[in-house]
Amino acid sequence: MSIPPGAEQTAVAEGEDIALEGPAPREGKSPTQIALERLRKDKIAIVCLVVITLFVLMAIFQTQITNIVGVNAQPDPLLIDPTTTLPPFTSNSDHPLGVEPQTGRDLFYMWVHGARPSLLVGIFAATMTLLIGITMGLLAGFLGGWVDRVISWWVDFLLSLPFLIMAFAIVPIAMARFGSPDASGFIEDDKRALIGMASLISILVIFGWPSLCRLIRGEVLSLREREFVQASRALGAPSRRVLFKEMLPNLLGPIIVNYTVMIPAFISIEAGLSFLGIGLQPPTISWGQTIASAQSSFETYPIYMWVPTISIALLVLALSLFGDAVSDAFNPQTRR
Amino acid sequence: MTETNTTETAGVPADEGHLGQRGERILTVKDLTVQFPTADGLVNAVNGLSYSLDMGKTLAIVGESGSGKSVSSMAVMGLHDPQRTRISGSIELDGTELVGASPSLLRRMRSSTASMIFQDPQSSFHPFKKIGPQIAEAYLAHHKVSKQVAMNRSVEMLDRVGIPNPGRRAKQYPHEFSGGMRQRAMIALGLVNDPKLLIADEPTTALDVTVQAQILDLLGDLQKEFGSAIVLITHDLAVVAEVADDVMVMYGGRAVEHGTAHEVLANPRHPYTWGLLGSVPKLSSQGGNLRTIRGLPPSLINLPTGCSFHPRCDFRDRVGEACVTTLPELAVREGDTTRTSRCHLQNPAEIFETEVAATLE
Amino acid sequence: MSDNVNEEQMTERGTGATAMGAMSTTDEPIVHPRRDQSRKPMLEVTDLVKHFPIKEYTGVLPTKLNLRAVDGVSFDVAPGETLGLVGESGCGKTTTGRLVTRLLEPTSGSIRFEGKEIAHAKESELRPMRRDIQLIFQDPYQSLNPRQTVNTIVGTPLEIHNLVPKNKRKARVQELLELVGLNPEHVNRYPNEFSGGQRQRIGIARALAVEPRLIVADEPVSALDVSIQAQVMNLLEKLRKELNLAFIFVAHDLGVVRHFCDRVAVMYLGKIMEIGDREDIYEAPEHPYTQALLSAAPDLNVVRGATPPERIRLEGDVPSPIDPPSGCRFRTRCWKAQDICAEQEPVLESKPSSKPEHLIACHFAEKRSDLVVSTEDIPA
Amino acid sequence: MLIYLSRRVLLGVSVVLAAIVATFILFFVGPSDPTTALCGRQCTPERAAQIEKNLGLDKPKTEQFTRYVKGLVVGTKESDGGGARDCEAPCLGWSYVQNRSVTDIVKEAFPVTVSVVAGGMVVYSILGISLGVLCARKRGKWVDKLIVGSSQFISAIPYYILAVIFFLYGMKYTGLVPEATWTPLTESPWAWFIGLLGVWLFYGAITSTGYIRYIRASMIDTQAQDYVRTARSKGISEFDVTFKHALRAAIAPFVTLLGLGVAAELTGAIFTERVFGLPGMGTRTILAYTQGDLPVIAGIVIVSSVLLVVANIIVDLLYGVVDPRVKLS
Amino acid sequence: ACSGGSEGGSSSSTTADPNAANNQDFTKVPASAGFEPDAKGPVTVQGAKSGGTLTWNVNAIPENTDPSTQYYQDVAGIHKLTTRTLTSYAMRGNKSVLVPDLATNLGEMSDDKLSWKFTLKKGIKYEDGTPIKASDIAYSVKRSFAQEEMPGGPTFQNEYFKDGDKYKGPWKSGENYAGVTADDAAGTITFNLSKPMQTLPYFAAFTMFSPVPKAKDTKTNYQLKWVATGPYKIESYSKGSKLTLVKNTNWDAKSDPSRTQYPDRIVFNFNRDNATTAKAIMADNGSDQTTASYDGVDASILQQVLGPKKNQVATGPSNCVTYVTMDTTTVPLEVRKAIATAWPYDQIRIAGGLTTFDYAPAKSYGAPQVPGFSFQETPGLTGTGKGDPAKAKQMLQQAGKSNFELSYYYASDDDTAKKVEAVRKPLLEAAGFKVKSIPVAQSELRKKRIETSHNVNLYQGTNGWCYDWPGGDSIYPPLFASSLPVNGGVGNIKNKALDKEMSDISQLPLEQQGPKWSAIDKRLRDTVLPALPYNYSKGSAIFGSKVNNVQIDPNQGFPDLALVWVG
Ligand SMILES: Nc1ncnc2c1ncn2[C@@H]1O[C@H](COP(=O)(O)OP(=O)(O)OP(=O)(O)O)[C@@H](O)[C@H]1O
Ligand SMILES: Nc1ncnc2c1ncn2[C@@H]1O[C@H](COP(=O)(O)OP(=O)(O)OP(=O)(O)O)[C@@H](O)[C@H]1O
Ligand SMILES: [Mg+2]
Ligand SMILES: [Mg+2]
Repeated sequence: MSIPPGAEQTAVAEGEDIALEGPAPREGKSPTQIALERLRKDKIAIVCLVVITLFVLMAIFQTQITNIVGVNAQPDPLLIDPTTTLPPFTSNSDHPLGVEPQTGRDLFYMWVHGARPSLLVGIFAATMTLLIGITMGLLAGFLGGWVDRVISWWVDFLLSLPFLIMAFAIVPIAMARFGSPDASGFIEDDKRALIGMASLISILVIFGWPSLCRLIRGEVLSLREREFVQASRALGAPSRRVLFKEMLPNLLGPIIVNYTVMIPAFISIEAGLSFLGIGLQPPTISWGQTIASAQSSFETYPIYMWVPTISIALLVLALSLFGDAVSDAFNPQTRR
Repeated sequence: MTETNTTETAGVPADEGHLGQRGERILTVKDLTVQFPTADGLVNAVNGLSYSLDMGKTLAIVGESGSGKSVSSMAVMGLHDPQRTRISGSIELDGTELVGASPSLLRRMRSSTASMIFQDPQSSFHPFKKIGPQIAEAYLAHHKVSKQVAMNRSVEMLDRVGIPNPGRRAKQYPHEFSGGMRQRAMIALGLVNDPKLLIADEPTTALDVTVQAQILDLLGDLQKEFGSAIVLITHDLAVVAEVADDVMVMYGGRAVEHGTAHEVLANPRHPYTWGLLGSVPKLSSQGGNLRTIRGLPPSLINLPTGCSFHPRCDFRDRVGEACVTTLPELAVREGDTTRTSRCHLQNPAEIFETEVAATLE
Repeated sequence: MSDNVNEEQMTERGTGATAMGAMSTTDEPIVHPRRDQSRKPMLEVTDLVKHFPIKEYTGVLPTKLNLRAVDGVSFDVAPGETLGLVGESGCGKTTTGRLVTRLLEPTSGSIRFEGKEIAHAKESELRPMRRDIQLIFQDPYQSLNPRQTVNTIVGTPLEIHNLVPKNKRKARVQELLELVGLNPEHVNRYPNEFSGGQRQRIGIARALAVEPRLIVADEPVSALDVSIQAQVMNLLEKLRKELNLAFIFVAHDLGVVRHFCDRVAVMYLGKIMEIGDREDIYEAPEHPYTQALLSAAPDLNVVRGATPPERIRLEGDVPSPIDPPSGCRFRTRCWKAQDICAEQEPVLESKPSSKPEHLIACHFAEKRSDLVVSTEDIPA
Repeated sequence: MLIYLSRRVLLGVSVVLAAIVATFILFFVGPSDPTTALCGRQCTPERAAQIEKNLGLDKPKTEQFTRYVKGLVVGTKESDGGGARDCEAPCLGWSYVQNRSVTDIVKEAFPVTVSVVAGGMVVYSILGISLGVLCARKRGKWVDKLIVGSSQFISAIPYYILAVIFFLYGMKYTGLVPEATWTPLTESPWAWFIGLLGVWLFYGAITSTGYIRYIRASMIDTQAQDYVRTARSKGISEFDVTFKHALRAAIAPFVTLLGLGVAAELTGAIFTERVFGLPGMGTRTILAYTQGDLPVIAGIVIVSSVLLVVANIIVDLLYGVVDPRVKLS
Repeated sequence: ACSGGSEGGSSSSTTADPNAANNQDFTKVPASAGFEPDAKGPVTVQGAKSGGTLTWNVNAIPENTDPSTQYYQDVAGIHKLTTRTLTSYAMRGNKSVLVPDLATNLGEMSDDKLSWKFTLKKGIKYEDGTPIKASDIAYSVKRSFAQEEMPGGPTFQNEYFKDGDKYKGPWKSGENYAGVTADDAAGTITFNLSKPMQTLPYFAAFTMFSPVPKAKDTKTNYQLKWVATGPYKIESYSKGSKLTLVKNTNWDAKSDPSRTQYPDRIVFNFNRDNATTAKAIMADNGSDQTTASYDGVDASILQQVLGPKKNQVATGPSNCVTYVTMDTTTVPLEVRKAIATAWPYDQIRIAGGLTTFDYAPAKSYGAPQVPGFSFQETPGLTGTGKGDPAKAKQMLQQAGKSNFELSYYYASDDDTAKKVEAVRKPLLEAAGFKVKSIPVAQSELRKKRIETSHNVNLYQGTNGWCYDWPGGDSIYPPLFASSLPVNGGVGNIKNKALDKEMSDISQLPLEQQGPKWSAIDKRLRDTVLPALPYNYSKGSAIFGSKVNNVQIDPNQGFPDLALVWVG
């Protein structure tokens, strides 16, 4: 059996077609293009994107930037006034953002080089969290049964552990376990920095995925009952397809929102952990660490703290606003 | 096991109201215009609507989805957010002008003078609150009585609308009610303050036929008892045929035809009404194609010029330019006495008789 | 012609676009197969049961209860035939539809499609059957994935069953859209950019994409406005004629069912109360429930002077499907009920007074002619 | 309901048990050495060995674990051999540094953290709800934009920076808010209240920024619901419509959020306690961390887990109260 | 007692004249004096007013406040308010002298030097009015042996007291202990020793030599509610957060030569952030006017205390000296000398945020204020300067030790330590060393530093030492004796001859010891160089404008809390 092409003519000829009189067709533009177009028209989104891009560029080209400006990592305590332990200047031609109290390190250098770890932590951890959270959530919600029970139990379990306190326990242990230090506990700087970052990211991921998983699971449970999912099952779509082609796109909203909330949240958490002394490991320079050590002198030498603080605030704000804009743009329902 | 073959005519109730003067004018709507400013432009939901209603009468408003039935009725209840709505014209309810009235006046009128029953009883009750208190709340808003008295009143009302075991039911949540019972409770809520006007916005659309019949009977009984006026909004012309005195057909925010139920449904004058009637698959008919109205409902932001129905009208070529340029008046046409319609056609009655009526059989 | 067509369909399946030309020339009038003894059913459903296990916590221990959504339903559908399913809300219409399309697995009973038992088939075994039986849903918006374009929605079945090579897929989607009367240029639009009627057409196009033989339409028009409802009904009617589709048509609007269906089954609390040809059900209903249902439906003709039917008011609510009444399920609301109704469950059988293919499950089945609006005395 | 509760409790117990195992593995099997901390400033190897023996750390890990769990259930006694000190059940171990039972330490710290979080919760619930409702009602107006915008901005600044600034400028320099001090509620309710008021206000205000947007969104959602229209059609006051009807429904998702939030906030109180110098579980943790006092951290982890599990059960039950449609099964 | 060695920060406080101690070179003005055996009470402070509430907001948290196990300056400082001991320190100008407190004199040593006898003053009462007994003091001392139950206290008693290594305290070994005997009737208490202890009168100022009424002993919980004999008693104590003291009416001012009782109430808030506390005190609003902190001077308020607020800070010498230890077994002497040449004192101090409120440059291992100390400088060990990398490089080359690897630990979770490391490493590298610096958590650091495996060669062992009493026997043997590798000692020295010499000096009468210890100090510096003397630590306190008479006790490096008044 097949459908006779003649039928189309009949349909149109019968004059009961309502579609042909609808709004002018918008042929040729893919959904993504349309979304991008909407984004392009969103002024706030553009500003946010510019901010994010600038920071990302800064993180990528950190060495080039500091070379051009002509600052380096070398500390110079002799720049500091020993009676106050503060630099006697805020900004000069050699040090556009001043120098760090006590050590005399160039703050511009620290600012530029502090961006990468912050962004890396945020993006890596958020991405991993997202992948694990979504996979687990989809599996739990879709397969149900014991898979659901096992995953949900883990979610409950991990959510019942106090995250920050666990961080206190895990970071040093990770350092000792995976750092493979020599007898004296020595680990090369590069490796140490890497392990430090990896363990921080792991903690963020381990404690981050459960809530996302819970959210996704809930959404999947309700989506599973939606008629369009039933429809695709009726068409004989295999589970994988139902999961990834039918459900996942509908989770895009919460996922984008979560992603763009998570990145800044993780950046902030890194800063917070640094405040508590368990952030990234030296010699890594990060905004969080700078803020943590600057917070006591924010009155006497404000630039020290406010530059990274405002950077984080800006980045966080830009990311979350941009996230809102993106999920809006990709949501056909909010389209005009 | 109940023997219930009660047979009676569910239609115009007998003339024996005891609440309010029968025939007294309760509602006069004049030149009502309701507009919503939105990001896309001004939505002209209702454009110069006029009608009136007497006590003890039932007016049915029919029309396509989006034709302004609900919006105009909500305006009568003063339920539009004044910050997001522009209303002009006049609504006189029981002698009081409502357009531009203060919020407190509107509040006093709501439920006590006019009350409204909404389409979907499931979503119209607060899901987290018990039915009884929800009804009592309306009573309390207009009577200085204790909570207990109000609760008793709400139980009484539930009993009145035929909910068995009303005392216990009043303490249950909406989701514990069946669809039909929820709609009964909705009616109880509508009547708790003995309003003179009851607006029922698609009260049975969500229900199946047997329950629908129960509800319509109930409304008829209650009207008989209280003599109140009812505005019944519905899509179902068969329902209209059975219960309404008058019918107003709306299209694009305007009334296109207004008359008694018999006049409008048996001898409609407007091509839109013809289309509407043609679309209904009748119990007594079978097979074959249904008549349809081609095209899409009009955009309320850019209403078609002239007669709003002209882009979809099959009879437009018999009139010519006027359909596109001039908005026909809602007026009494040649050969009619009281009924009004809004069409440029010279001889609608004839066209109906000769061309349309046959297709409706 | 039904049998021939079957053979033909079998051989031509899956050849896609090329085969289309052949059918288009078939301009013969389509004869609706009526129930007759020679009729060979395409779908046979026997004693179909679906119980949903429910846990109720009344005391300390949970009681495991069964919600008997469908409780022993038998019917069959011949190729090209339309069976209407009517009944009160919650009586198991949707569940029956889902069982037939095997979105649910029946608790017991048999579903044979073209002789093949599919009641408990595995998902992989169902795959070929999925092409033959399709589903159209009540809510056109709910049933379309809001995040997919029409192209994806309608193209999905083509892809799943690999019906059309990838490069021709879009063209085929556009053909299908034209077939259901949609502008083929709208392929990149999202469902929310369409009106209700248009959305339902998309759903229909998707169902048609796999070239099914049987469509289960679960209240396909109840969410639509009357004028749009008419458009969709006409479309379905057209497709039925042109493609010789069989339908199981679920609806609660008796007018719509009468308009569209060859045969009608009346359900009450998970059981079929009465089943028969359209005329039998509408003009000579014998089951009290059917009678009540018909009498409750308002009729437009009243206004044209028809005598309003004698209305049967049913009191009370439908009993719970968890604990249905013994014997005849309708007895609690039936005015004819006697002791036997509580003790003995009536069999669905043809009565002496009825036609042989008109089956009624009632101890006191009886014709009542006064229930239908008589159109005779309407003045012309 | 009862069944639901018992199943939920059972699940909670399994989670807590797992938390205990995890904690034990993390803290006591990992590379840590309590003896130095305990040994004091004139530590000799012999003394260290003695202490290790006293603590039972020379025993196999499984035995240590059994003892730990036993301590939790029935307590430990010096005569048990392993246990260094008498420690009544539930014994969370013995602080290496403070030479006290961890249970005692937690008992002191627990009310502080709970007071901070609970009081803060009251503040941010009130603030979040009232501002969220205000924004929803005035949506698109400048009040709405101002509140939403500034809450976005505030939540972008690291919390502890704000805390330090508030502590100095709000409490110390200007005395606008009473200084943060801890007095047990049992000792003097007034002092307890006054001492924590500033902390609650600050912590509540900052935390509310997250909730304002949620409440706003769900209020906008519920305001458009049919039942709100019904409520209005009853002729009740706009205040009742907003708070008794629209908000009543908007509050349901908020309860779930609170449940998830409690988890974050209990540990997030670390920052609050640290900056305002309150002797709660967070401060204890930091201190124990710098001192290498692992039993204290472990004890706090376990207590927090119990707390979180309980909090989540309460939220679940509460959800059933808030939304009667939810059948707890 | 305490071994500090923190890179920066500070510990604690002295004189009525705040400027006297600033930038002061202690080597020139010894701030200490010896005994004042006939000191009498009461103590009065000129112009002092009674009443008010004095608040101490501090970062440090007293770990254990049991008088029998007290070993820390802050706890000792607090106990000074509540707990009277056999002897105690009293401020005289900016010197601190040892005076008899509960005892009538500073003890009588028997001829064989193996027992000391103290006689109690009459009529001294506990806070509840019951009289104290000699046996209560004996009981307290016995408690101090119960180190398994209550670890962490001083252990001199184990070493010096008769059978001190065997007695395990009253709970494990019973109350009969020959090392301590008391005669309640006569009001005497006698300590029997296993070896002579010339400095026992100093030791008797430890709080373990205070009375503990056995009836009120709650063992490990006694630390939460101890019975007062001093001018103040506990009103409430929430461990780790707050201690409130109120006047003890049963305290007799006339019998007390070292304490006053001015404020009505003294509140200690522990675990307060340094920087915020400091800022608040400088802001000097409301209750902060009567608030003080003995946490030293936070960098953020330096400008203020150097300028307009200089009357709100007190600084004075402390009993602590810090070092940069070098492992003498793995680092050759030439290299140690090269390190001394290269050492960038100034830069490291700046990076550590050290100011003149925290230190004076150290030139010796012992603190200069020890009575009898006579100071002689070693060339090149001035404790100041930027270091001479070029010369150090050259020295290394000459010794054939170019690129000698220096390895050490530092705290990776301590901001100051990180800053110091950021500065120190490149500077040492610039001087031709290969640097292997190993970040560890603070909690690990102590353990790492005292481990005996010698995996690293710098900063190992004791990097700072605070003497327990102003006597050389409390400094040199703990640091340099091979027999007593307390906390790893300094420089890992194993020298039997030196051990013998030090033990001999300890037996000498006190007045003869000073010069001998000074000679050892100099000899070690000149010929062994196990460590670079780094800082003479100072104690500092800041306080609100209504806090008066904050004096830093140079023997504690901590303000004498019993002298402060508000108003
Ligand atoms: N608050 C509003 N803002 C903007 N447009 C609105 C608003 N309320 C209603 N409308 C629009 O006004 C038009 C008329 O709506 P109304 O609800 O009166 O239609 P109706 O005739 O009741 O239709 P239905 O049969 O579907 O209930 C619709 O197009 C609707 O979209
Ligand atoms: N997944 C399920 N779990 C439990 N009960 C169910 C489930 N699906 C349906 N039911 C119950 O089975 C009964 C029949 O439901 P079904 O949806 O088939 O009715 P219906 O005839 O389609 O009703 P409607 O006209 O309202 O669509 C109802 O009581 C319903 O509550
Ligand atoms: Mg409407
Ligand atoms: Mg259904």
